[in-house]
Amino acid sequence: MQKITRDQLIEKAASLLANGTVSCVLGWQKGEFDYDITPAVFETEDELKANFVWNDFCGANFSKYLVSKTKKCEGKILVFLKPCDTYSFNQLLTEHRFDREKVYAVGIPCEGMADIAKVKAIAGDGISAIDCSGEKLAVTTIYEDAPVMIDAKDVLAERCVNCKSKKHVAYDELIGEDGDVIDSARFDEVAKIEAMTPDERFAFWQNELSRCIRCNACRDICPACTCEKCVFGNPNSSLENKSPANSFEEKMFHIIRAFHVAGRCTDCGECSRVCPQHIPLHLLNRKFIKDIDSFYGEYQAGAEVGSRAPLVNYTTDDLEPGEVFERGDN
Amino acid sequence: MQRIGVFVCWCGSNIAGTVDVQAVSDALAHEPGVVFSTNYQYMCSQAGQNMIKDAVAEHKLTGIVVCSCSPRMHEATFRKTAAAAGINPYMVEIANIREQCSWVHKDMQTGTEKAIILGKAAVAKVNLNTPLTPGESPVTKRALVIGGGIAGIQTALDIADAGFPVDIVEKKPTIGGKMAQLDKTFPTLDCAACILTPKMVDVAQNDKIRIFSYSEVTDVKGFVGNFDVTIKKHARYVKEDICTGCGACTEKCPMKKVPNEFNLGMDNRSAIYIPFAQAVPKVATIDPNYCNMLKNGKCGVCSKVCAAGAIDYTQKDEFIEEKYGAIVVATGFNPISMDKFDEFAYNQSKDVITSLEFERLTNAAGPTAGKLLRPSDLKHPHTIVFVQCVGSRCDACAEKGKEYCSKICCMYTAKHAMLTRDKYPDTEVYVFYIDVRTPGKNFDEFYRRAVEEYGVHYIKGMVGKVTPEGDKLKVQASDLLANKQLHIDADLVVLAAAIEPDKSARPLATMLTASMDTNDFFTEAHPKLRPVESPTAGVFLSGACQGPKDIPETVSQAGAAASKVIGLLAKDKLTGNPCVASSNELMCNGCSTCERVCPYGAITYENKEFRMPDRTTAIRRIAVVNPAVCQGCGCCTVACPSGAMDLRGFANSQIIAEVDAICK
Amino acid sequence: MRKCSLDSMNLVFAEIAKAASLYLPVDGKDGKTAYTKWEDGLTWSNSLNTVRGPKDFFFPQTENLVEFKTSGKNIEIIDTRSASEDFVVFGVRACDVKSFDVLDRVFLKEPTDSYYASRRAHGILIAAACTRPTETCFCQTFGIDAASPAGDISIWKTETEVFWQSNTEKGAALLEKLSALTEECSTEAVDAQKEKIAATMKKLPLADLSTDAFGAGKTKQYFDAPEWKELSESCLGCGTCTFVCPTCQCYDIKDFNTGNGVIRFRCWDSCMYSDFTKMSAGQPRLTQTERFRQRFMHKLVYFPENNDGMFSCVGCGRCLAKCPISMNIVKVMKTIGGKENA
Amino acid sequence: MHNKNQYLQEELLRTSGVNPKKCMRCGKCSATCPAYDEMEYHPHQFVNMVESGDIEPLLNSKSLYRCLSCFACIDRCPRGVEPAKLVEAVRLAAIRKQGANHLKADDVPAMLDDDIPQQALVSAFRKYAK
Amino acid sequence: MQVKEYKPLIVAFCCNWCSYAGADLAGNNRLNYPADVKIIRVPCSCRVNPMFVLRAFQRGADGVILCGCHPGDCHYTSGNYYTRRRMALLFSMLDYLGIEKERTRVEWVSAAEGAKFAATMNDFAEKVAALGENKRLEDLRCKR
Repeated sequence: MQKITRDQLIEKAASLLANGTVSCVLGWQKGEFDYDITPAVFETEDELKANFVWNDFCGANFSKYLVSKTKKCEGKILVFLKPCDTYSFNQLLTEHRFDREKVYAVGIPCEGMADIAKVKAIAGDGISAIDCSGEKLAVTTIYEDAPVMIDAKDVLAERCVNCKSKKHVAYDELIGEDGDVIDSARFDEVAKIEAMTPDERFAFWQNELSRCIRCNACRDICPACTCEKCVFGNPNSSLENKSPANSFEEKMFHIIRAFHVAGRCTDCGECSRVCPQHIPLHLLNRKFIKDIDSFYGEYQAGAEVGSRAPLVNYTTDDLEPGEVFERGDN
Repeated sequence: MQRIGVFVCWCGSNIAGTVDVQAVSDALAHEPGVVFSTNYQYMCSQAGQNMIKDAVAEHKLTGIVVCSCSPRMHEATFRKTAAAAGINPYMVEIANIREQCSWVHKDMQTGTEKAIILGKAAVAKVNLNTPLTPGESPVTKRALVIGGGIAGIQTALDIADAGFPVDIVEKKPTIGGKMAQLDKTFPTLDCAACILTPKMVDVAQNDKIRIFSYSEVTDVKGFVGNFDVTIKKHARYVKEDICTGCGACTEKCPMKKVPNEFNLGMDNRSAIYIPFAQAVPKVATIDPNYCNMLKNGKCGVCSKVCAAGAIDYTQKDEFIEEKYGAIVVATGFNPISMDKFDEFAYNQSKDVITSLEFERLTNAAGPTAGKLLRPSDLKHPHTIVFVQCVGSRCDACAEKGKEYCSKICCMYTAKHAMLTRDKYPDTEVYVFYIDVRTPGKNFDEFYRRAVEEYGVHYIKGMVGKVTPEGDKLKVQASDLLANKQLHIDADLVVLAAAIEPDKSARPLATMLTASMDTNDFFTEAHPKLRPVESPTAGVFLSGACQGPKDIPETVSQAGAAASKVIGLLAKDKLTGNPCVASSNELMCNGCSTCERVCPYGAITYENKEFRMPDRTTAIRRIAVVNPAVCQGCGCCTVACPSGAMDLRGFANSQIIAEVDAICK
Repeated sequence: MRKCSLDSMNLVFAEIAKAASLYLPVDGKDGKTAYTKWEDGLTWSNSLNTVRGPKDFFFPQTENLVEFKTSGKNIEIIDTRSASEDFVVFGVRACDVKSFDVLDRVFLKEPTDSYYASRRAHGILIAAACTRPTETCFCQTFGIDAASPAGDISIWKTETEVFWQSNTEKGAALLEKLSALTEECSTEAVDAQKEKIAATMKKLPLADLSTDAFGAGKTKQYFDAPEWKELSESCLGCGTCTFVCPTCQCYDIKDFNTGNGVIRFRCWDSCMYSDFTKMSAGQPRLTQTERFRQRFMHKLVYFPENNDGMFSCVGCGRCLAKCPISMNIVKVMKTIGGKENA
Repeated sequence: MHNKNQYLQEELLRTSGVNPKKCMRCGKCSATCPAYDEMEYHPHQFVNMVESGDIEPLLNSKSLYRCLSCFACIDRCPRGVEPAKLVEAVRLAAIRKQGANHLKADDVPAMLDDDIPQQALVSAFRKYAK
Repeated sequence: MQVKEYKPLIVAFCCNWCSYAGADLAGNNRLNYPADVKIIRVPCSCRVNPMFVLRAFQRGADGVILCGCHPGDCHYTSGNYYTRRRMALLFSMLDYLGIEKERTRVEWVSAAEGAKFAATMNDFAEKVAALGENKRLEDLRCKR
């Protein structure tokens, strides 16, 4: 259950629309079911009342939409930002990807979002309703008469299980209480893979990446991937391809994708969330984050606007590429 | 499609000895784009070059591959040949089949196979080469020197001597800098003023040199050859062109209790003042913090006594915009603050002084008219303790001083000790040192004379504590060689304070996009080979702003910087390296990543209107590379996430073509 | 109708695999189901459907068409095709079976796509009825009966048994081979299951979704609908919906330079991509709104227009489950089509 | 140079966290030390001797107990070497040896004096006995 | 079928100012190293895009080595510092994906270090040869 209610958010949005502070609202729109929520632009209070939702399935991060929406929208845009969204927000500002003046950011607390796949694993298929308003999720299916009660903790999305921060690093206004940066165990899985033998690692990734269908969802959802023209879609880049023809291209795509966001990735976890093939893409990004933290000192992309990302920075006594492996052997 | 000619050189037997040159030229003849392929004994000879020229004409070649020695050897030669043959010199690629093939492989088959592959890579690259034309930019034939100390003065004089106009910007009311405050100079002991003031006068009288004193640089735009600089001239409330420097105003000024910064606060001056007798420009300046007229409108004495009518209480700060072709940074140094070293009681006793203050105490124009008297009671000191390395060579984590050696302290301390003993033989002089560093012409001899002829007590060890007690300073120190702790009742303690770059250097470096090290010294373009140039083209370094230096070193570096400036200003146009980065504006995100890694500040941003896919227009921020500033390292091309940035002459597609050809 | 016990399925699979490659839905380590080549011990998944449809077996994501070898300035053209092997895809759901009707219309129409045709000739579909459809299912919207799937053979699974019925000659031939492992039986159990499934289908949240508003001749009516903009507002332009769709059939033909020659291959393309059908004059659909509209207009209007009213959506619900921003054909049908009904 | 006390040396460096190699032999620690005259080995010698492995004489020297731990040397050292921590480490190494307490309980009554604050006694115990 | 002797293919990216000159010096001094090493000249090691490294492996390279000026000596002042970070992260990632770490290397070779260049190439070629063919990052289409 989220601590902030839908009504509070609608009230806030409506008042900002009414007093002219903003001209539109980026928010979550209800879907066919209770979990398939779509990001949408709302322009009136009536629209908000009719279609705006806020529940445990509002995972979508709006930051990236600001890049295009701020160029199109006349007035200011109201955007609701969960703590993890604020990091992406700042990172985009660091890269001058949108005009801060055109955004009114309202920070909202987040208790973690639910993963519908986990819900289905418990409640089964044929979900007809999910009620997130109580202590537990009440999931009704067409096959059972009584709703299945699920503890929200048991169906938290992977990225929320390993939530790195409940603190908002950017906002104009905050609803509810701000939290703290959390000492999460998010690198444990990376460490587990690092501890494998090279053969095991190779087999692990070969198996994961072989499922890639190159739908580009990971790239297109990524708030760090905002290139005007992506190298993978640019025929002159020598990387362009519409589908992975073999395992080399699968690896190539994912190495380059992760490398391009290395030092810029805020670890929001959207890539893994949207992957239709459930490839744990965040484990590639986190590998870079973990390496950066251990080689060059802790760095959280988006923690502050204007910070110098590790790959556009250096110190004269950085470790040598060869030393990377010596450390690993210890 | 290119029409490529391949020319395989035998280099006598240097190549032909281990590479079957005929096989190489035959093999390469079948490569895509190749229309002509041949080999010859010495491709770089006149005959060889003519062969290329003839082939260009006969086969209408658009590109040339020469398989020969290292491009570091003859790339320039063959580019000239191409130009002479009427094709763009950048359509030439060299396959290095001598240094990297025939000379390192013994076997004919191996060498030939590799030579063919290297040749194929060169052909693959040329297929993608495009004609490149170096950009040209005009040069504004005027130099700016920031800082009017000995470094700036020398640089300005040398540049002016070559016939180019120079402006000096000095933030104090007079030029002269630290050297003007010194008494004698080591190791020859000539008087600083005697050798400096003639140079100051030269500057004042040189019609090529303008002095902006009491001024600061507030903005720098542009690039090498074309800097636009804004200079802020602080209001001195005296019309510079009218003031005769007679000094009547300074005598009559009723406000006489202003600490005299020239004498480091050891005496006072008036609110309207001329820093010292030989000041250049010799004009008065009103200190607005002390002048009663400026503060509360009551007084006006100076205006009344000024026969020339130079006083103008309504003067405002003035901003001057000027164009320059080159900028020399000569911002100099300052002794560090002694506040953190309370063990030496600098803030507790007037008789603990820094070496620069000691200079003023022994200077004939100083507060004591050259008599060595202690500041507290103006008595002659009989025991003087000099402490070396105060704040120099400190550990970074100690956070008190500087990590580096300040370089000049050993010598000036020896000078001070020697002069004291010379003038006042009744004085006991102790110098506490860690090491005595005297690398310089006649430096060690000088130090030995202080010990051997003048009887200065050099003690290996440090002073741990200075405690003022009555009219004495109790100095507690260790004598490491005797393994004793010494207690000396001193009359005067002189601290050899570390020196640091002037505080104005950091903001200036930002304006100039010139890089600095962690100590705020300017970084040179190459520590050994380009010591007076900043990595930012058109910015040069003179004097202690680059690192601690004594006067001879400063002057020689000043001259070196001047010669670099003259070399630049002597050109009418700057021809750039055409192999520079360029950004595809359609793909650029404007994310500033490239700007952050560019060591030259060659990348700026502009907002440009674009037609969007949905037929609307939008303003987008895009990177623009200044080809005159870019040096072509290519760092930005890899940093650029979208691949908008590419490097001419070493484009992504070209390098990939080489990779492909090699791996084929 | 024939039947066999559920326990004997491993023997049945072994028998099928003797003569052809057998692919069936298997649960992976990550809990997701995917078609996997059968080997001894692999078991048929209980889950409703695979993440990706069986489209790949007939129309793979990438497929080499022809190869060119260069030596010096000579080019040699090599047909790299090898004869397709026989294969059986087991456990295909009714919606996915129907998708081949759509694909056949595209690829088997003159000029026939010989690559696809060859695979169709060599492939056998064994279709399984859906006992537990889920909320994203809407095959009934397109007149598909999840209880009676088409295919070369239809099967029904109960708690203990599997019932078999052949629909085609190919199917009958295969079933013949399994005669030792199956026995003739009545249709009673299957009829009961069909009824139960029909009842379940009525309870599905999308049971009422109708195609009435769509079909041939609706182009003008919907093309300029203002709702497209709002629907496509949050579309990322990724290819997830097209790549999980069993009926999407667009592909691109590209050349790959291997260094020694060129491989000409085709690979799936997505109309959601900004470089889809990019030609020398550029992309005909410049904005995501246009591309978004194209995808749904194609499925709901253009395709029926050219194919006797057949919609090129089979209601499998994969795009509903997989769209990163949860925009999908159902929302489009309700919004665009809802207007007409209102 | 062969260093027979390598183990002890490493132990001292580890417990003190001091890197004696940073010392530039300026002697400011000894210059600043208020207990200098009481000492046989002075602070700079501690640093030097530990670095060269000449530790035995230090362990047996009364100098160990003359250091007041006033930390003046730490404060003044330009190189951040922290000699007092090294002295402390050597002192610990000495008193950790069996029966090597510098201050024994039996000796205390003789030292008692009305002017000695109880606190001083307790802290002396803490410092000189295990 | 005749088994061809396995020869590794090594691509060496050398910066123009130090390492390429170092390679030239190795040649001047007639210091041998395997012909399997093929050098590509780049202005600075920081010009080497991770994409080039992957491309080389795709096209059949068995090892890729980058050579640049020693840290602090970069002709462009800071290029090799960026190279150092980029390649440290890239190599670590390749290792993470189970690709043999001995196939990639960064070495600083100055213009005066002809001997070091030759020794480095000998050593690297030997280590790569010991690993055998690059199987984990190969593109079968590009095999002859």
